[in-house]
Amino acid sequence: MALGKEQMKTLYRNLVRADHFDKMMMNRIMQGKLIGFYHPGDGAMAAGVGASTFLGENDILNPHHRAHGMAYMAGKGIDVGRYLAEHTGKADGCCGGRSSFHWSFPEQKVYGASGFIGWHFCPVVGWGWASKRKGNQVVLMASGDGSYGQGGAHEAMLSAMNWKLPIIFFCENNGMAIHSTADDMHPMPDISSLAQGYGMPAVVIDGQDVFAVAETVIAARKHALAGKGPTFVEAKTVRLREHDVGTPDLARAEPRDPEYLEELKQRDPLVLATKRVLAEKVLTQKQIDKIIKEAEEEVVVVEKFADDSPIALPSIEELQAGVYA
Amino acid sequence: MALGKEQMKTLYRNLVRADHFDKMMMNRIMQGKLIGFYHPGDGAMAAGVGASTFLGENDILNPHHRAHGMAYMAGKGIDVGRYLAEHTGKADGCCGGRSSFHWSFPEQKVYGASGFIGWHFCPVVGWGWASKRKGNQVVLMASGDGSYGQGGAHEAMLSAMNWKLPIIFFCENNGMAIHSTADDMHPMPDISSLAQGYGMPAVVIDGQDVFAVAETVIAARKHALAGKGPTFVEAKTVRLREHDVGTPDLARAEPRDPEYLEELKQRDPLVLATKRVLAEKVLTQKQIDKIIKEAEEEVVVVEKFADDSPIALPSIEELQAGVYA
Amino acid sequence: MSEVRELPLVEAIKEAYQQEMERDESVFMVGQDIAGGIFPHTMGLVEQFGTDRIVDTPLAEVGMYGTAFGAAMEGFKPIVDFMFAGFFLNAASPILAQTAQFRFIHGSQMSLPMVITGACGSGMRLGNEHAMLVHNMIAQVPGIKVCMPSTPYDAKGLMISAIRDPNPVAFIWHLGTMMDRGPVPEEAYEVPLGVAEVKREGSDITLVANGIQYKNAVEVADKLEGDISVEIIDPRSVSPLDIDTILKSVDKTGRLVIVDESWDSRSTASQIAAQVVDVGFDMLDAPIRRVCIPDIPLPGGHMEPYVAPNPDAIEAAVRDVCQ
Amino acid sequence: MSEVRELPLVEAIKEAYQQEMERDESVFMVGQDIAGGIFPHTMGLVEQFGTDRIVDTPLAEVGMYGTAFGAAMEGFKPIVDFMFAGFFLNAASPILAQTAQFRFIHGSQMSLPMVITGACGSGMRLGNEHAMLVHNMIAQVPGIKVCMPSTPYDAKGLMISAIRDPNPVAFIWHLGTMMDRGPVPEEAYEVPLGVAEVKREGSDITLVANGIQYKNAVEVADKLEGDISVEIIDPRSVSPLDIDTILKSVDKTGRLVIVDESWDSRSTASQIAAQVVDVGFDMLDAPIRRVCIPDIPLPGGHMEPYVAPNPDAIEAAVRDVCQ
Ligand SMILES: Cc1ncc(C[n+]2csc(CCOP(=O)(O)OP(=O)(O)O)c2C)c(N)n1
Ligand SMILES: Cc1ncc(C[n+]2csc(CCOP(=O)(O)OP(=O)(O)O)c2C)c(N)n1
Ligand SMILES: [Mg+2]
Ligand SMILES: [Mg+2]
Repeated sequence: MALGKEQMKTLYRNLVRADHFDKMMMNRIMQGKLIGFYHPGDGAMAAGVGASTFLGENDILNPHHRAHGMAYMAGKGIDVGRYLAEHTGKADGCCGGRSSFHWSFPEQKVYGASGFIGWHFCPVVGWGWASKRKGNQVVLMASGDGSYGQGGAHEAMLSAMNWKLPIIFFCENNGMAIHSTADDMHPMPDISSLAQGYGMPAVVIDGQDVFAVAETVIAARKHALAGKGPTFVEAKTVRLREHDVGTPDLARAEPRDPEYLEELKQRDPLVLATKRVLAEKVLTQKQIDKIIKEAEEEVVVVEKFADDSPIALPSIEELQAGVYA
Repeated sequence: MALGKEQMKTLYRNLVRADHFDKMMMNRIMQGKLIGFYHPGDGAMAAGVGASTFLGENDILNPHHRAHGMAYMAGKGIDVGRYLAEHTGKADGCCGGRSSFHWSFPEQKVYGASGFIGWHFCPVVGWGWASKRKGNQVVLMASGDGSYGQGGAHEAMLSAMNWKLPIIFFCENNGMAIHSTADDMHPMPDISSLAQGYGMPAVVIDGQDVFAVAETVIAARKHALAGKGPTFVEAKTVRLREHDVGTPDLARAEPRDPEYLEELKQRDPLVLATKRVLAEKVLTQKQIDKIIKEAEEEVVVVEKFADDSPIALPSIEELQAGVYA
Repeated sequence: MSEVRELPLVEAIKEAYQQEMERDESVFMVGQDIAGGIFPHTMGLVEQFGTDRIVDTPLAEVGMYGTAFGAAMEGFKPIVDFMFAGFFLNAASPILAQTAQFRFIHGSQMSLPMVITGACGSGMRLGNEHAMLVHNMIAQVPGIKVCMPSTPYDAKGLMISAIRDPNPVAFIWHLGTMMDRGPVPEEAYEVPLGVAEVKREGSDITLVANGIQYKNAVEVADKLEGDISVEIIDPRSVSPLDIDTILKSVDKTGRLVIVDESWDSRSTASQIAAQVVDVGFDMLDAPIRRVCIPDIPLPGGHMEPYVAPNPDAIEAAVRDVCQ
Repeated sequence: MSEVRELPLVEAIKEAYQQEMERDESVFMVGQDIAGGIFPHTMGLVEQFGTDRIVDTPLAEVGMYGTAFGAAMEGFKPIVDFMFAGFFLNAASPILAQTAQFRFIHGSQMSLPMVITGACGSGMRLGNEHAMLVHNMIAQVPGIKVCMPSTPYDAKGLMISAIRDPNPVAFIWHLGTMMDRGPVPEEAYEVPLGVAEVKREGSDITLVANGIQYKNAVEVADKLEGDISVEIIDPRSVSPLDIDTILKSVDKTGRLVIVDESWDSRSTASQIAAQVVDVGFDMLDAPIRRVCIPDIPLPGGHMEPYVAPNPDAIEAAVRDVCQ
């Protein structure tokens, strides 16, 4: 199922935007302008953009935590201003400034986040169950290779296959979980081998190729909407930097090999995508320059929105009133 | 690896004993002489006997909960008197009468039980890890098809394969979990398909054939002792009666088909084993009669021990003293 | 008016399920073996509502709970049944760390209408894990309401309130009350969450008790009648806790004993005592006593009856405080 | 005698690990990314002890915890590190339902020598799940001892006691104390579990506090010096709780404020208040106040500092009770 030119343009634009947002977050945390931590997405933004750009309005999205979900949320058209305001502890933050690093856009069915890696393997069953009952929506559930260590992954895949739920298990395999390597922590080369135990269709793709990712997810979505159940999509990607800013970049207890990291950088998704859109004449260099300029401008607008928003300092009584509906 | 005649005799004797113990428990619960509940093992005692009879002294055993572990414990030579006394709330019970339905024989490395199905998927990792460090022991971890719904099963298999732990994942698949059928609750015909996700060797065997089970477990144990890691053994068996005494015998919400149950009875392990030991002249009918008589006598001794033991009524202070070592 | 019929508590719960599922299409149940039924509260429901609304899951509490948790975000009103309530611990993270805090931490934009239920308590002599009362484990965390009925009337009314409430509500019921009979109106009605009830008036001492311990409290009050006048308060909910009703009573009696079938440590009994000695210090004429499970795992077998709170222990505490 | 060197609390913990692992071959650590290290307490240990004793597991808390739980039955003495302590909830069943009760329910034949550890607490402004203090969740269940250090000295001594103890011990440490420096003797020593310490003598009021709140308590006591004489008790362990030391102090002061960085509901603060109003009713001259997190999920961002207990809130409570 080849992508149309308009689709490729949209993907390219979202990839540029996502990349700019990630850089914005990096800049801000270095400047002490983010609350909490940041897990850089440098070089690994294509998978999320490809997976989320063509979701339907009703589809439920659970973004992967890397780059704090930015790749996915850029794809789904989330209000990045409110997103950033949250990370800045501001009153206009999407969670009222309460969470520091969560997101929540329930109207767009990006319900929320948790600091427990793998937490989503629990509600995903209900998201899938509800989506099946409603019939016109799927769930894109993204997470990393590490998250598949969780027992919940098994329980989710089990019910997803039993009930043929419209769920896309989208795994970003960057080979790392903090200092642990997927080689040490998973006995098989692919995380998606797990899908075999349930007879779940699985596919391994190049997560650096935003177009390949989009094609695969569009197909998996069709499969799900046709009542054929879940698909496991494993996108091989990279982690170019440390797990989160400030944590040393180790594999086990050793610093990661700079040469190896240099190699990984050769397959930067933006470089790959630019080559292709130019070669296939989807975009001209001029159009690309414009897209980049627009992304830069969007960052300025977003940062201004967050910076202008007042610090969230509600009273205890106000907070108490928010515990129960 | 064919079994020797002495091995076959031992297996046959243990199967007869296990069967008698199960009947004893059934009789007693009908007479109100057991505390708590009982989950009958009728027609399904071969898998446990076959799996546990040739374990080494150092091997760790986690019995499956059906027949409250009797098949396995008969195989491992546990003190059935103290076992029964526990189920009767007596002071000589293996847990001091505190548990009603647990068992604990730490010196024989049958550490204990829990009412949480699948609980053992947690400590089994440490049992396997310790066994690997020690080098001269394996873990036989038994449980039912239902238990493999638990997320812990995934976490245990993952680490078992990563670390090549000497664990035998022994699954008694009787096709039922209370009223649920394995057909509904597992997407594949075999539970052991799960092992594929980890590249773990798996074998499906006839759990009604005590000899086949023993041969398989002996081989898996060798494999584990050789440092080659875990094996998944799935023994297909049956559940002839209700889940536990007093609970209606349903599949989903419907009574189970009596004709189907009648069919299952045709493959009673004791009938199968008797045919074979006679045909292969491992035992004569006279020897068989003697084995049966001895099992009957053992039941009398065991019951007398439990009945003679005083009711356990320690003071609160005595109990308090037992919380911490 | 004709007499109200009597029902066992477990049938009162079932009637609440039925009436609410008839009233509201978005209500459904999920659990293990609930179509066949383990306790009578779900038996037969699948015939009326089908497997779309009486949903059996594998033996997998995270996935099972997730069916409810995720569906609640999507506008359904799930009731998730843990069978024995202690099994909720297999889903402790999604319940205590995620569900409880989800609404608040995400800016109070969403509500999660769902009921978390399970049976527990002493009586079957199975001890620890099956008997384990879990109301205090859940009540420790804000964001989930927790109630436990003492009578069939309250069971139906609290369950209906729990289903209609826009928040997660844990409805924990005590196995020892399962077959207790009492009057239950046929129509649907609510017993408000977070509101205690003075179930018996008295003037000498305030006795707080719920679940099976409410029965024990009544037994003790009957026995002491004429000697000591006992006011019995059933908290009905343990979170949020209706401390005002308790304080009002203590203001009158000056004495307080709290029965809580739970370990003493960090119990509702301790929580009530702490709040009363803070806000109601001047009302107190005597020490506050707690009748709980001493801090030892609850043994089964023949020990359960005397290790768990029981009428003798309650009577001793009441007499002690009133002497 | 030469002066005792000072160490940050996190290094004091590490020294306890090192000395006990050198002393006893059966001690080992298991966790996630502990070889590389998340907090400094494990950094570098793998070079000394190798991957057989510094064991990294997949992102799988049940399997990770099970490595410790099962190995303890086999005669090892594991230390299992949950990184952020709240993640223990992913293994709540094996910890609270199985481990805690295993010895007792099986006739007290076995012991399970193991340490369960993790860091938590306010300060990083991450809110709820990362900040969540879990000491009260574990202390609710008998069978696991629970301690939390307030000073580097206690951190080392409590950790050594925890490792040597034949029982499961949860050692919960507060992120806000991680880099606090204080004197730590070089040799191995024990600080006994279950024993509180009067860390500052006073006569007007007893103030109980631990973890980062101990620092806040000292700050308040300093400020009130000359006006109100504050006696500070550090419980050090919250289970078993050393109520006698607290009672002895209240007997002298007649007044009690308890600081506990935890939700108020079913907190150690409430538990202490309940025990004091029971056993020590006649000692009390004033209400007992608790300074806790109000029963709302702890927000991160700019709200954390004023929602969590803090010097202002402590001072207000102390003044209120002393007026
Ligand atoms: C339940 C839980 N355990 C451990 C952690 C600590 N932790 C945070 S991120 C992470 C690694 C995640 O790896 P992966 O899923 O592969 O995503 P990546 O960071 O590589 O993109 C870990 C172990 C956590 N947050 N939650
Ligand atoms: C954690 C937990 N969930 C649910 C139950 C209730 N339960 C007891 S036995 C059982 C079925 C077990 O099935 P299986 O493992 O196949 O063993 P079988 O009884 O068929 O031999 C269930 C669901 C339980 N005891 N523990
Ligand atoms: Mg990763
Ligand atoms: Mg079964």
